[in-house]
Amino acid sequence: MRIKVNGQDYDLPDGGDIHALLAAHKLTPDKVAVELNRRLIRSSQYDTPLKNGDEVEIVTFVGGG
Amino acid sequence: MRIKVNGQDYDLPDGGDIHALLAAHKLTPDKVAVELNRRLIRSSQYDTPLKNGDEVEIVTFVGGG
Amino acid sequence: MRIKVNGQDYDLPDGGDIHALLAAHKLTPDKVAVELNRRLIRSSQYDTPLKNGDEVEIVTFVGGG
Amino acid sequence: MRIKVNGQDYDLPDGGDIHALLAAHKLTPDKVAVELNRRLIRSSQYDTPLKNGDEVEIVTFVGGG
Amino acid sequence: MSVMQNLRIAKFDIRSRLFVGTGKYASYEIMQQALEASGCQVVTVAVRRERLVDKQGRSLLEFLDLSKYIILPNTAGCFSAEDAIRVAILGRELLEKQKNPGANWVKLEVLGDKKTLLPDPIGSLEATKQLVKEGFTVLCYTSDDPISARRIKEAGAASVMPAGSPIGSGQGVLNPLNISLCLETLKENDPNYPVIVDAGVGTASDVAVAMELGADGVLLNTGVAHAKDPVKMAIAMHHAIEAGYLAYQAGRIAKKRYATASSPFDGIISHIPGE
Amino acid sequence: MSVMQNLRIAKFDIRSRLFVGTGKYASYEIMQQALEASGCQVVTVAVRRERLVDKQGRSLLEFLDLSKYIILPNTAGCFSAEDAIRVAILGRELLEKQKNPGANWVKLEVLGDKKTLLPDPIGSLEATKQLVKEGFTVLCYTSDDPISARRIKEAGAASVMPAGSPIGSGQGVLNPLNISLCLETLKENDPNYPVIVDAGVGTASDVAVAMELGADGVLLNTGVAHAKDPVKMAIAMHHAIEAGYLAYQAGRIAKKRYATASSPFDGIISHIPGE
Amino acid sequence: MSVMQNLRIAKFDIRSRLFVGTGKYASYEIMQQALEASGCQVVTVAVRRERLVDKQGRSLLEFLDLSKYIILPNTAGCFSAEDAIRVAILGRELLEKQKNPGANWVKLEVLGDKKTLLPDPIGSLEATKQLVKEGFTVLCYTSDDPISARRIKEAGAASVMPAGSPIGSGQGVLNPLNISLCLETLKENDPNYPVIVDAGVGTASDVAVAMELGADGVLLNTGVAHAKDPVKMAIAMHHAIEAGYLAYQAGRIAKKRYATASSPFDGIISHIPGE
Amino acid sequence: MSVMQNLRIAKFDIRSRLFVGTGKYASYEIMQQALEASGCQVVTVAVRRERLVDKQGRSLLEFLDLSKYIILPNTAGCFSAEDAIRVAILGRELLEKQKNPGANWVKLEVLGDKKTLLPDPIGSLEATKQLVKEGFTVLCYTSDDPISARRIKEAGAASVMPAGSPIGSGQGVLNPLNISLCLETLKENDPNYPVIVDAGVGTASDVAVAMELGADGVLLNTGVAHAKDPVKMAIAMHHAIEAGYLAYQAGRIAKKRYATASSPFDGIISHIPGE
Repeated sequence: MRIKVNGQDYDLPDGGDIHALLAAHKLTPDKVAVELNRRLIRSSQYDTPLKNGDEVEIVTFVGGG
Repeated sequence: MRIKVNGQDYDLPDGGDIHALLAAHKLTPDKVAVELNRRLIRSSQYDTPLKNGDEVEIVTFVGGG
Repeated sequence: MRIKVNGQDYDLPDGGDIHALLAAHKLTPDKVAVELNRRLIRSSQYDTPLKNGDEVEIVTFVGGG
Repeated sequence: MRIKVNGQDYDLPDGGDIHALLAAHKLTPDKVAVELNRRLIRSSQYDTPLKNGDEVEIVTFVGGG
Repeated sequence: MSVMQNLRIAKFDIRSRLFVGTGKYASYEIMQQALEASGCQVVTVAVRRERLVDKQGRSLLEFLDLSKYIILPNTAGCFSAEDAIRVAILGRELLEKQKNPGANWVKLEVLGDKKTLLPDPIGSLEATKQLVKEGFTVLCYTSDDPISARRIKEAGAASVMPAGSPIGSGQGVLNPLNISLCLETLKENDPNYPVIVDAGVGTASDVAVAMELGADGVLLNTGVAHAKDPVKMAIAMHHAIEAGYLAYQAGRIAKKRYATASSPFDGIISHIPGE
Repeated sequence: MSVMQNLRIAKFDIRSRLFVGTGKYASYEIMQQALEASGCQVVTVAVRRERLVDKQGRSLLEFLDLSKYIILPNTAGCFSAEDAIRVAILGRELLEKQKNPGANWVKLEVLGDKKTLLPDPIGSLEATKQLVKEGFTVLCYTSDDPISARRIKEAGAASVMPAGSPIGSGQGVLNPLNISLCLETLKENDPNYPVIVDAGVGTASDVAVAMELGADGVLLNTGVAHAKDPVKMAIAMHHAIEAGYLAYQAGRIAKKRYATASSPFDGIISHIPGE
Repeated sequence: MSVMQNLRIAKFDIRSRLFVGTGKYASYEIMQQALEASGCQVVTVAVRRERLVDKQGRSLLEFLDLSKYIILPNTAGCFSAEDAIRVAILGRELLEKQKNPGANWVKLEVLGDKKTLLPDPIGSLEATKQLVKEGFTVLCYTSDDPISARRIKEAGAASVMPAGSPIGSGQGVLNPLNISLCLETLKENDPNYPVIVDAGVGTASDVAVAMELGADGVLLNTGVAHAKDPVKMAIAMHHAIEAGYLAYQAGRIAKKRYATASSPFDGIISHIPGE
Repeated sequence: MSVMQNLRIAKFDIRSRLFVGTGKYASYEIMQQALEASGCQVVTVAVRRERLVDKQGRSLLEFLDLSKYIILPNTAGCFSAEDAIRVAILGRELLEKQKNPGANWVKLEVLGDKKTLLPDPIGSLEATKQLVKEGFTVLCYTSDDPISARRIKEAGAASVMPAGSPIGSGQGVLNPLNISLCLETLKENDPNYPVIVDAGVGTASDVAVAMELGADGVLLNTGVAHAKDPVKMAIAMHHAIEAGYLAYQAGRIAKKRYATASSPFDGIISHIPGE
């Protein structure tokens, strides 16, 4: 299936979830926060399977004022 | 009946209207604007009889910035 | 003889005076003021013969604030 | 004799000197500076006899900016 | 000698860029002379209760030549959108009865605080929307915050009137950058959108400064009404509007840290140090 | 409409309180129009060597109507009392040859530094004393230091001309307190002693500010000559002089921290918070 | 030597009244040294997308000792209440994962314009209400308009952060009266309500000025991060906070037009003019 | 944490760049605490007549630990070079008797006016020349006029001390350009020439501003002595000196008209208008 991750198209094997997504990008869950379709998704739900067309945002802290 | 005119209690003979009110205060209709119960009342309706408890505001222009 | 006019060396025939100098530069006396060796020289004395080494300044008005 | 001390008239026994003057006012020489007739007088000369009409200034430090 | 263009606000084509209030003069006569001396065409008035008892019998309107002045009613003293709308409607009614061309315009003030008389950005926005819906030409008093100003314009105001400093404080333009940013934002792709600096003018140079920032006009009252000599100050304000307007048009020189001689060094007969 | 009194300096009775320099205009024609537009009566000029070679043949004097303007020669570019005196004497000679009423006056500048063109208080004092002895009416350019200004007056200057900011810098009046203290000192028991703010004017409001401090006049050059539109700026300066002069006379309102309503709260129909 | 009281904001008891941003340093190492030198305890951070490709592999969190600093996430770059709320929620989630005490607070920015980065008073108000409802401790960036500031407080913000001037502009406190009126309004009958001047600081004296007006703290970033020597500037800012805080507490002398001698005239031996 | 370099004036190597006056404190005890709190090393004193009658018996010297402070005698209250020289000589005599290292230095004041206490440029110059001839290390109080300042340096002064504003007026640095031009002129090809801003300091930020302009130090008295809490204000001034000194060294950011974001726009999840 094709989803959007941080604004980019991304092809994820069917049944893939946030865990898979983070793993694929070598991101440790406790260093990022994740939005699914503009709503926060907590670590406990990272195993919810993603659906075609889902929009995922994976964010972290950067320098700011 | 008792009404309020410009915030003051005022006793008006039953059946009295805005015309009566203005006349009683020697005010010419074209120099003032009138509010009845917080809504503008146009000259054409000055003959509507007033009811007990009505609140009337009679205003004009004063110096201002 | 050699004199200085407005800071430049200038060769003037012996016996030459301010009149000669102004004439040579097509300057009308009433439009300029003249200094000889750092002192004002009035029109009435423009016929004093100049000496070798004399320093002459011929000035006029220009735009200024 | 009559002298002026800090702007005030002051009667000093003839032959009196700066030492006498300071003593009379219970001032220790090393805490003050002395002017005689508008010129500094050093401690070494405090024994010079004063003359009638002399003007003496005895100053010290006070708070200032 | 005036070379000012008229100021266009909605359907109004206004000769003088100086708007003058009618409040606080020692007498109506002095007010008349001051208005005359100021050369203004637009005068602001407030809407208040008729004094039903103990009135001196003299009313403001008797002293304003409506063939000469355009009356701009304000909603001064209103602290909610609802009250401001009521007052605006009453003002319009009064104007219509005077057959005054200004009939459907209003200087909207929705205040946020009695001590500073600074505008409430939220209430002002609500009132602007509502009054525009009811067909008013809204000139809205705002703070000097460029974002509030822009939102008021977006809500349909015919003109935005940012404050130089608190009403009647005489502090002039306290934050020239903000006024300048208001002008930039409000006139972006809309250079003729009228922006009037309102409130805070204490003396003539304050007016000139506001105009030199690019304002289209200035509204004032206390600065003239409470000057020791209101009529003289009115003339001063008249000149200040022209001075600031023309200086802005003329394009001022840039500020420099050092001096630049106005007389040439070339041809000088004096000795110049280090030369 | 002007209600300005003439300005009296020594024997001169001057209509306009705006003095304008003749330097740095794009052309003599623009200078003429700008001078005309400014309404000025006194114009300043510099004394320089005749260009003996390669001259365009056009001279400043051909473009100044001496029946209309009073010429005030300056000593710009002089860094010593001696040079300033030489230049003053040459300037007087030139004026006498033009039969110009200004003949015996001079705008004295003794500069202390080429970068700032700020005056040298010592050299200015020497030159003032000397020129006064030689019968000159001395208008002396000074810093805004009140003590230097007072000493120049004591030395016999007919007018003191403190700088608002460095010549041609366009920074306006950088230190209003000092200009105000200069005025206070120079006019103590001598209210008609003429004080002209010279140098630094960048735009019209600078002129108004100087006049509102109580100055008797303003001298400028670059602010007009180098404006994008010198003629328009000249008109602006003309209005600014009137604006500032009248505002000072009219007596401005005091500055307040808080607002004071220009419309009455009395008779209001709206709800006032906390009442 | 410090005698500053801790600053209380909601449940936070903060040692240093200087809040420092983590953006725009030449390197994380320089940031670390600057934060250390500034003595700050609260540091602000932004929430951004993980760089999924081409990342240097170094992340901000590795350079912030969470045992030492309280992280305050901002919503910088948001132009709507909705986006600001999303970012605040993501920031809170990130903090919770770090077990950082700041977990439920946020520096709320809802911007109105990309050029000035000035806040949108309407969007800021909506977002404040919503975030407070969701249990956030909201520190809200506002303009220096006292009315907008008061409304943000009324909406439940734990602290209001008025701007001295546009973010990163280095213009300092452009309108001291407005900041002072914000303080007066926000602290009326609530003297301990925390007000932090945010944005615009260019140098140390700007910080001192803000504190001397009575602010409880100052938030800055660019002024340190882009100084030629960020670490030195950070020390300067540290001193400036103490200087301004203590000066405000100490009670400054009033400004006077004239001088008042610091040395006595009494007992003087010199001649005094006119005596 | 201090990283200030010592300040070198002639033979003196001074730890603190804050010079504090000893006048006008409510009591000697408060003075002692304030001096201590300020961290200053140089204190100024005045020379006055011994009270020959009715003295409380307590003298200033009993309250100044000469092992800790360097005493700098002033010539405050002198309006002529002659009187200033007399007072300087008496001050030196007093210092020598105290075996104080400062023995041959003096803070020279030759005043021009009793109302403003501004210096007389002519008298100051004469006195400087004479005192230098007599072996004094002269620190001379001047106006902020760069030319007067340069002439005082040329006359041999070891340090020039331009005024920020009139003594004790608390108006701070009224003309930053002039102070900045003084520094530029005095330090041209002589970067270590010491320039101390003297007079006018009202609060801590005034000190920071003076140092940020590049001054080597600040001398103050009334700002501390007459603060409601002199000791707290003294600490504030101490921090302000460090703040301003370091900020100047650190190199501040330039001022910009518009904002520059401190958080990146890159990687943002929110919608940006017009993108």
